Amino acid sequence: MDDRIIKLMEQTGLEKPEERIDGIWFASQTIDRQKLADSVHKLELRLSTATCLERGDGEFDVLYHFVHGSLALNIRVTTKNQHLPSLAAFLPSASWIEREMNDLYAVEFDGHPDPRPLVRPAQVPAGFFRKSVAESLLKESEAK
Amino acid sequence: MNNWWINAILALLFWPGLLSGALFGWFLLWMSRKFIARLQGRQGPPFYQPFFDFWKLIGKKTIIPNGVNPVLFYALPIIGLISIIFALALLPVPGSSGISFEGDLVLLIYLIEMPVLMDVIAGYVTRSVYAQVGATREAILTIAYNLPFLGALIALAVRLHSFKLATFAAAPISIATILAAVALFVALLAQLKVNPFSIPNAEQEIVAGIHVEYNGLPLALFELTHALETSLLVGLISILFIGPFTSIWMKLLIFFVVAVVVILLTNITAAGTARLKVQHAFKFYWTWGIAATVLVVAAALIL
Amino acid sequence: MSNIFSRLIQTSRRRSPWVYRINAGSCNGCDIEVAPCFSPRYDGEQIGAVLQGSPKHTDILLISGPITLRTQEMVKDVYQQIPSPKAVIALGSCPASGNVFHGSPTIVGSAEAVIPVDLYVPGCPPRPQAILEAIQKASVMLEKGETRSQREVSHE
Amino acid sequence: MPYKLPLGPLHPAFEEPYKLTLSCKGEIVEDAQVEVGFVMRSIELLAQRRNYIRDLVLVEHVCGICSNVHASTMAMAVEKIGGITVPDRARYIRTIMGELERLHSHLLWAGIGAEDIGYHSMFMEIYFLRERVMDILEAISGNRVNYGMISLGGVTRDITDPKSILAMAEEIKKGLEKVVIPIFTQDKTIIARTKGIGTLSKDDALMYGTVGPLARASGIEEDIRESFPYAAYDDLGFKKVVLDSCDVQARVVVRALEMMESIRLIEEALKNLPSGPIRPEQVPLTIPDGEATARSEAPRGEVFYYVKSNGTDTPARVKIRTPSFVNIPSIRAMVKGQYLADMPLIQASIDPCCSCTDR
Repeated sequence: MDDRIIKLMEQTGLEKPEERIDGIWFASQTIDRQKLADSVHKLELRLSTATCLERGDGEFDVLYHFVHGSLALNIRVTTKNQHLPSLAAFLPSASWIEREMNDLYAVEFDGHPDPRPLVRPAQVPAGFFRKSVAESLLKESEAK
Repeated sequence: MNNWWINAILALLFWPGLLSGALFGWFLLWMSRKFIARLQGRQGPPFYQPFFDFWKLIGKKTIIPNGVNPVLFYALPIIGLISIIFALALLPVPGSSGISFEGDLVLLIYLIEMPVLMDVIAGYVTRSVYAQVGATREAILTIAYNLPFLGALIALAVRLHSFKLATFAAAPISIATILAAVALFVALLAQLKVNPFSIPNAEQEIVAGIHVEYNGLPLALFELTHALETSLLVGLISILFIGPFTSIWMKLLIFFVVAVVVILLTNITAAGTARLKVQHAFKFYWTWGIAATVLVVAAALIL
Repeated sequence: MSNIFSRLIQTSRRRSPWVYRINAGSCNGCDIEVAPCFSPRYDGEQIGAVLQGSPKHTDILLISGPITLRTQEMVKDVYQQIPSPKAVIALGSCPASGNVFHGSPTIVGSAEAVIPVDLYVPGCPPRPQAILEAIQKASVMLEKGETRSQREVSHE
Repeated sequence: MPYKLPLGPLHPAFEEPYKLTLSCKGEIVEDAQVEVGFVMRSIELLAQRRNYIRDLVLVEHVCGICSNVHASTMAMAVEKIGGITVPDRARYIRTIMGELERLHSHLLWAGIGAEDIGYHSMFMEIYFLRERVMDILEAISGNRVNYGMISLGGVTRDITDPKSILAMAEEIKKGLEKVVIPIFTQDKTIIARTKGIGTLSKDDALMYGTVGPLARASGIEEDIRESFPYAAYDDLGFKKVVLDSCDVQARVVVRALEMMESIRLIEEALKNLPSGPIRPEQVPLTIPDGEATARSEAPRGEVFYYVKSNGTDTPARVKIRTPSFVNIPSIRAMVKGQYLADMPLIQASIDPCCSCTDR
């Protein structure tokens, strides 16, 4: 395994890596955002983006995708009451990504320095990508 | 006495005033566009283009922007237009029946500045931030390009011991006149707002510059003023070269040829350059402008 | 005399179409086909067409994209800023039907619902030739007084 | 007196609606606020309701300029989940399309950049050359924009006559060498307008997570075509272009040199085009359970796709991260202390694409 992954595991306490064809995958509930931000900055890993997935039980999985060259690192965290500690407070490049997730899935990021809507038009409610909201919106707009 | 009035009206309205000035200006503007298009491998507009652009604007409804005094909105282009018509009437083109008196050069310089002043005021009163930035830039550029412009005219006046334009037109061609023509040409680039000195109209940052809020009839009047300004400023260079010829047809021919050459040179410069920033343009005029002025004055006094 | 003038103004409307372009949520496809209309191969200046930077100087409005909710008001606003007579050309399939974005909750999906459209240019995206042809057709409509802005005024 | 100058959302310097609010003092810009989201069409949501075949067409409309790379990256992610192998010939054709797209996109950008500094003649020269690239794209795909070339597991159309395409590519190469490269790298007015303008330091570039030519002009050595090759880049060999002067001029030069590399790749791929099928005989309509990420290098930088499948013919989640999404925020780091007259050029130098950013 890549040295950088081993270093990252030492610095942040991530464990049980899963190696797949498209990179390394981690799952963690307790990862410290500041440590993660410091560590990826040292290792020159860029935050590519984060994906929000609906779990079906009212909570959401958020996948943080980090990349550097051929290295791709994915960290999965799960929301609690649709809340997550913000990574943007320590890593500026996460700012827009978290604002967008808040627009689309209404996941709240605690401690975000600039929590305004990014892409959502005022006419639709926050979290309009959620299945329940999207279904009704889509029916409405398809009926037009 | 009667005759004087008729002549003045003829000069104002027909030759070299409104009618011929507009036609000549439109022709020069069309030639600019066509020439640049050909340099860029395009076909370019048909020759009647500026004419139809003007009439189309006349036929459009005018929207006065909110919070702008309508009287001022119309008055600015009209004052600019009238001053430029009077300035044209002073121009001693061959065959002009116009008004000529000692000191008409001073009046001409004043009248030339009027449309620029109106432009700057128009930029400020239309309450658009783009127009205001454009107006500031134009004001700064005016200070810059007037240096070689006034320098050349004053040097010629000193040399010929006269502030009468007719004397300029009758003077023989000398090194001083040629240098003065060059200095006037350098100023002309900024006066016509072509590249590299098109910064007051820089579409990419301040949309359409000073005239961004203008539309319909007042915009058409501004465009007409621009056409008249073009024929006046180019004509001012041309008259420096008609002195040695006696036949009026020869004078007309030379006048016309010099005007066309000046416009072509302007457009070769414009097509081959990018737009300079205000501070670059200012620096250009204060270094090269001073150099040109000193040279013209020296030539006028010594040679 | 007034007859000659109105005839002159009508002709000049055909000869001098000034164009303004709005991207109302398009994928850029239509917009990158507008720029070549004014480049050497197609050269719209031949028919007097010029791209303008301010809606106040415009005769013909080109609109592309399915009109997103956030651009809706901007489009209305720009249309109102254009002094009449004016023509509106909807570029491509998006302003006509929403195209592949049909059903999205964040688009209006029809230019007609926002402003009166005079001409539709089909294609995803239309070719530069088609865009130039539309500009020419629209300028003929302006000459004959057939655009919706002109007809609706005369009905009043 | 400090004042606020709003640029956009509709502005002649912008191809697309986005808003840049500049705080200025005289002609000096002190700060900038970026506002996006005007082009939000909810493509991700629509993709989660349509099957994979329709999705490939849909994601092409994420961006009309780099449509091909979106379709091919989406296909790459789905192929990873479904274990579909792409035939050699298809890999080569995908590479050719990708590089042609880069050529046309960089030329488009160069034209707009020239317009932004008021250099109309250069705009015309560049657009004249760009039409030649459009000719090739039209000859291969039948369309000038939105090519519809990518299918799951391969491509939809074959290159039947590589020789004639090669001849056209030769012409473009000459045009690049004679016109575009000298103007980009040597023209005095261009250098005067670009050198030392809009600096983005390597640290800032890393902090904002910038990608593509913007990052490579700030000394970040990252190009997925080299570090994580896909399609046929491994076979063809690839050299990235990295500069470290960090200003607008560096971005101009990086793009210019990249175009030369693109044309070399196109020629190489056309000469060595392998024979064989262009797509598998049978492409499954349903994709098994799973998730995958895919990355590729679009003209503006790295495109990232995440696709999750739940065993049906419709993806459960499609996440699209476009290069402009990370590049646009970095405008803020570039504008401080710059002249207002340089603003159009600075914002254009990152080649912002709003329909990508908002989706």
